[in-house]
Amino acid sequence: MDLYEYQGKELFRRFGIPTSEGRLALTPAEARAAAEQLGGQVVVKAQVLTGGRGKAGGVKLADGPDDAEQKAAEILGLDINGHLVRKLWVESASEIAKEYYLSITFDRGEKKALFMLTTEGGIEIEQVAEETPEKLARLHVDPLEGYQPYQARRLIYGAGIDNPSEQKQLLDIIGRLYACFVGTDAMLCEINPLIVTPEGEVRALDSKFTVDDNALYKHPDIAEMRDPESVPPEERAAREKGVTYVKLDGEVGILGNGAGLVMSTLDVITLAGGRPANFCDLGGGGDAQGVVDALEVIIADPQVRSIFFNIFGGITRGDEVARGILTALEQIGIKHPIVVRLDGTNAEEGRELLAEAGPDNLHVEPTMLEGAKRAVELAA
Amino acid sequence: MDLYEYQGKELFRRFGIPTSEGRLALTPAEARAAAEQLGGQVVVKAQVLTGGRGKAGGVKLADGPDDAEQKAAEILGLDINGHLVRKLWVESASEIAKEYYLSITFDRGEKKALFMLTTEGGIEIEQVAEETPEKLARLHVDPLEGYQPYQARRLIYGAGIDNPSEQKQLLDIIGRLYACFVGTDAMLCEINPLIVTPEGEVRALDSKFTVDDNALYKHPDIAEMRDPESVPPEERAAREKGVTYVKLDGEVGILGNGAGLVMSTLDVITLAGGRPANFCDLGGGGDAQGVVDALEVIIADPQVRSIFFNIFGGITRGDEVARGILTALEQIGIKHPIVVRLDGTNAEEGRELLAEAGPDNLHVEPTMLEGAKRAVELAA
Amino acid sequence: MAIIVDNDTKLVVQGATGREGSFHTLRNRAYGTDVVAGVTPGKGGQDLEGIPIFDTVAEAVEETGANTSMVFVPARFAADAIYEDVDAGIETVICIAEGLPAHEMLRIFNYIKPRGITMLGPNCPGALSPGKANVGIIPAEIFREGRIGLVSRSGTLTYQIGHELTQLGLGNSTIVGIGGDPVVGSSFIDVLAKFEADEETEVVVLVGEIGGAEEEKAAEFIGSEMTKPVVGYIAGFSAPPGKTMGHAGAIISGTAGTAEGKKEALEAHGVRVGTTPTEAAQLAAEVAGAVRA
Amino acid sequence: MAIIVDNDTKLVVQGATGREGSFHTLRNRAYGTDVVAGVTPGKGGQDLEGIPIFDTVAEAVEETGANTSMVFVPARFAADAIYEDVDAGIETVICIAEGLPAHEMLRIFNYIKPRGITMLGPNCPGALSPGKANVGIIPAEIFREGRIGLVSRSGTLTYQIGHELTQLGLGNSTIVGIGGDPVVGSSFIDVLAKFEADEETEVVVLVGEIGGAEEEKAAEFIGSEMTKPVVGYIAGFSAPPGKTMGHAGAIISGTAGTAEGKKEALEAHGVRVGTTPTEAAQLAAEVAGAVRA
Repeated sequence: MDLYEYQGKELFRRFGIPTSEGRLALTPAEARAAAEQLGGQVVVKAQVLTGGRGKAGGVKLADGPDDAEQKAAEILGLDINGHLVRKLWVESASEIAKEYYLSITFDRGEKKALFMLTTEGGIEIEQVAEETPEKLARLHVDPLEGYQPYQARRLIYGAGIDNPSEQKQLLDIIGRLYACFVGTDAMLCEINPLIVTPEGEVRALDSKFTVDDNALYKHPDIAEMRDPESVPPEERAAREKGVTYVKLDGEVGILGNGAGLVMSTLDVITLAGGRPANFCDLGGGGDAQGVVDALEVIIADPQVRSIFFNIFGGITRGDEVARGILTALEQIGIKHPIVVRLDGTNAEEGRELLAEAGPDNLHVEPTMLEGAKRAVELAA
Repeated sequence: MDLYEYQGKELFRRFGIPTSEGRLALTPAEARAAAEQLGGQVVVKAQVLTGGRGKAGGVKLADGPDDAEQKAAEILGLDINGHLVRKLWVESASEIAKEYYLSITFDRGEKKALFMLTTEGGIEIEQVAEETPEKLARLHVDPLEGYQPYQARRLIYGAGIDNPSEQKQLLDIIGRLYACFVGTDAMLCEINPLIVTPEGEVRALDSKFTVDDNALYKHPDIAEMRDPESVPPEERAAREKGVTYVKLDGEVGILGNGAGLVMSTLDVITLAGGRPANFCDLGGGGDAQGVVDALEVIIADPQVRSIFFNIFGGITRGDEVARGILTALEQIGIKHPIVVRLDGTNAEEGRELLAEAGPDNLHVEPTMLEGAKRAVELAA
Repeated sequence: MAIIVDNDTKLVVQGATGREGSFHTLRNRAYGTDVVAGVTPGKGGQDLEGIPIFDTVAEAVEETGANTSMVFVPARFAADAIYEDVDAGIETVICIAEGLPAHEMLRIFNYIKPRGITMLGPNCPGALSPGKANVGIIPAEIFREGRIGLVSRSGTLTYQIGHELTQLGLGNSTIVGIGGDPVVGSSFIDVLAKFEADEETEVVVLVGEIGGAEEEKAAEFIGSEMTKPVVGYIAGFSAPPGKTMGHAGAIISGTAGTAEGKKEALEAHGVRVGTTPTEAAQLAAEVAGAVRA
Repeated sequence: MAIIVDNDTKLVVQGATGREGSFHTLRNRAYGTDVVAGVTPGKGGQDLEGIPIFDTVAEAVEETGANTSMVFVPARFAADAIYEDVDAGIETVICIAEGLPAHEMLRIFNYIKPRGITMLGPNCPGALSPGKANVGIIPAEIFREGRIGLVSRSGTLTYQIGHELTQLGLGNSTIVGIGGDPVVGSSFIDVLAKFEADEETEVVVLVGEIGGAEEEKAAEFIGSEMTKPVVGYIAGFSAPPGKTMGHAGAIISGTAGTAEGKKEALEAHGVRVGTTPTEAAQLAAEVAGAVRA
């Protein structure tokens, strides 16, 4: 689960990582009130779960309450990479002497956490990694060893930070960031920029924060931070029903079990000359209700012209899926042509059930390739 | 550092391990007040850092405030294995259906923590280990793995505890005891007995708790629990001066550097026909003040007739020790015959200094054996 | 031979008495797997159609000599179950459970690695050595014995490829699902190394998908360490760019994780890559034919 | 050969710029040890009489090829220093620092063990291979080269025995202080195994003391695994019963930890035990003579 800047900063503060003072604002009036409370110059920042908000005009400096209200009005409602701005973070403006970058994330290959620190903050870190890799200090942390102060020293000296006061503050911040990463079951904690003020104070000016969905049950307070409106409505509807759904731009609705098989199905549809309308994974389920839920989400997309049902049973049983399909068709009366391909556990029984009881718009095909071809034809 | 029962129970409570309610009492009047506050039957328990207080009459049941006051008067001032009773723990009396034993400690050989659980509590655990070892469930915990619930299950099933409610409570208590052990840097957390009440409630009725001296700096609250009066006054004086001193029963005062060498010196004195008056380890030091401090502690023992100074320099330098001895003799004007044996780093210089400037009661010997013989002769 | 599971496998199932657990335990046994024990705390002394149930894995190992565990408990109890296996001396852990917190799995991985434990999953379909043993949820009836090793990150996609191979008359030495979670116990490389050492395996089919850099690493390994031919399949050529883990992800792996990139990496090390499961199976058939020739 | 430290030792000293640290660093170098670097955060770029100082061990290893570290920092920083060594690829860690919290050392021990790191201490005098290298605080001038391996839990007692051996004209292959703390990096057995494998060592002297069960375990190991003769010395025959760790301690070890008990255990496995350092040295001389004869 991705967190907004203001949520990530709240977690940073809980672990003692210094941030600027700020207020959440949902309207220009709230932004004005926030600026009044904070006093002085403020920065009005769009809260969106995507990058590039600066270039898109989502971050503006305001001289005072009037200005903050006006800037808020300009930013609210912006579309930033497909994300509608509905929330603002109004924060005391910081003077910036230097911009550093600090993050910790999972290195799935090494199976260790990875710290990265560079004095080249404020810009895209990929650019630093590519153009001046020697300026990017990296260090893996073995989870059994845990955080040890030498790790911070290696990062600090490795990044070439030689100001003793900055070293001291960074040593503290790096230790706290590790505690935050582990303590919140985060997958990523990124501070870019980590600024140094003209007075020499080191502070997090932004946050990018991802928490492990599988660990949210340990952190009900973080789980509550989820903003259901941050995802497109059709995906939200699917998620509420326990279905993994991503809308795409084609005509062939796709339903399968297992992410790998569904991805493969998209490829096969494309190779057959069609365009997938969506990615939709039933997961390990496949009972009637799961099929109904998934079909409802898929046919809500007006672009869909045919549906390809590609099931290979393992933990999912073919006869159950067949019953699910039949029940679903009865319940929601779909008119779309539906192509079904069924293999694996109890597939024979499933195919028989469909052949016996299936309506006219249901086409059973023996292989994935043939099923895909048929679905593409039917969508034409 | 060993903790009193009441201190260990305070730490247990902090980690959520159930104990009975109680009050500390230093006088019979306080014991009465405690009994009044607690109501009902109470147990008056001597707080001493040694075992066997039950047999020594240090634990008595009292029917009410009057009785508690009287029992307190009987117990206060008792000598239990050389420990004077100065404190009492007055606790609500518990009805006991079963007595279990649970502990966690360091297994220095395996280099892992070791849990032990048996339903044969209330008695000396050594006896259980010897007579019915099959009833003593043991389990090592790898510190990198940390506590995992299966460990508690293995202990519970291993000890043959099959009551589901007890299993559930024990699962919780075992997890909390591990957290307590690690969270307080304990060397031992022992609950004997861990009782089951007639109502089926599991609760710690006693505590034996040892905290790692080297980790006390992390736990200032626990460090404050140290009771300086719990150790003999001469050892206390030595400890305040940073000298490790244990009083023994002989005539030859012994001073050396390093526990192994001092122990070896005791052996050699004994083999030479003498009786060591003490164990005294200067540690890595050996400067003048350290020597003065140690000598003051040693000669405070009226039984001491001669002193054997056995130094082998490593980190300790012979010339510094020699200067320390000379300064000390000047400062405190010891009359006892002193035998000095000096070897190792800068020993030559040290021996020369002593030969030049040493008073008449100072005898320099070339080897440990000869030094020991001389010291024994001089004590005769 | 075969790898990971075979005739020497003596299986204990953690969570054998649950609904899904008991279904697959019995299915694995029906296939011929030597299922020696189940473990459900509090049910020690009972049995599941003749399979003795114990309270702890340690007891199960002591009483039955179990050497392999299948973890079928809910995710919240899976870490505990895996540590229990290691502690009890289990050598191979196959974790079907999915949804373990990633930090827990990170600690488990680093704990078991130096201890020489073989682990598949979490979130994996298990391993099947046709004719010998099936541990997990792979539908064994669609596979037959043979000399093609199959390793995959994806469950159902594995079945699909295996099915295509069977249609072409080919069989498998072992089918291995390594699992789809961010941190899993065995990487492609770990499994490839086992196939390389396995006498029964002549050709390996590697089934990857978009994301991460495991396929690229596997390609390097194949190029430098493997003598046996490998055929690849990658899913996700037409997938939309997925959600990324902030900005740090791509830097770590040094790859964009696209299907095209993975295909190129594999081909650069001599691996032929199919663009559909059918094509991948046909390539495997060709290569297997060449090996035989 | 010799063990643990020798002519291949390239030493980095953590805490080389402190008062005691610099004294012993220079003393070790003066003896002939190849002291390649010191580490003191914030002093990188400086030097200690020609020994370059670095901010981190990783830099020191990269720049100088250091393979052994001596830890001379205060106890509170020692755990960090040891992990830093392991992370930087140091193979041998000799921790002179004493007073590490036991739980920290327990974690360190279990972390380094499967990683193949050799560690002495904490609270140890180090290791000296006469004529080759001295790492630690052992006064090298009292030892001479020879074929007797010496291993001890106690610092000054080690010097005493070594001194007695020298008086008898005998020398040492390596003198090893394993350290006196509750949890140390190497046990008697670890060091005995190294001596057994060392071509230069003909006889081993084991110096133990009351408490714990390490000597008893060593006795078993000597009986079953060692071909070289071992002579023992135990201190503490006349020591008063020490403070025990509650009641659990004795059960764990299954021994009372007395000097008498340890002597008997050693003798039961053919180890002759002296009752004074002098006697132990004489026994070693006899045994060494017999080996030569």
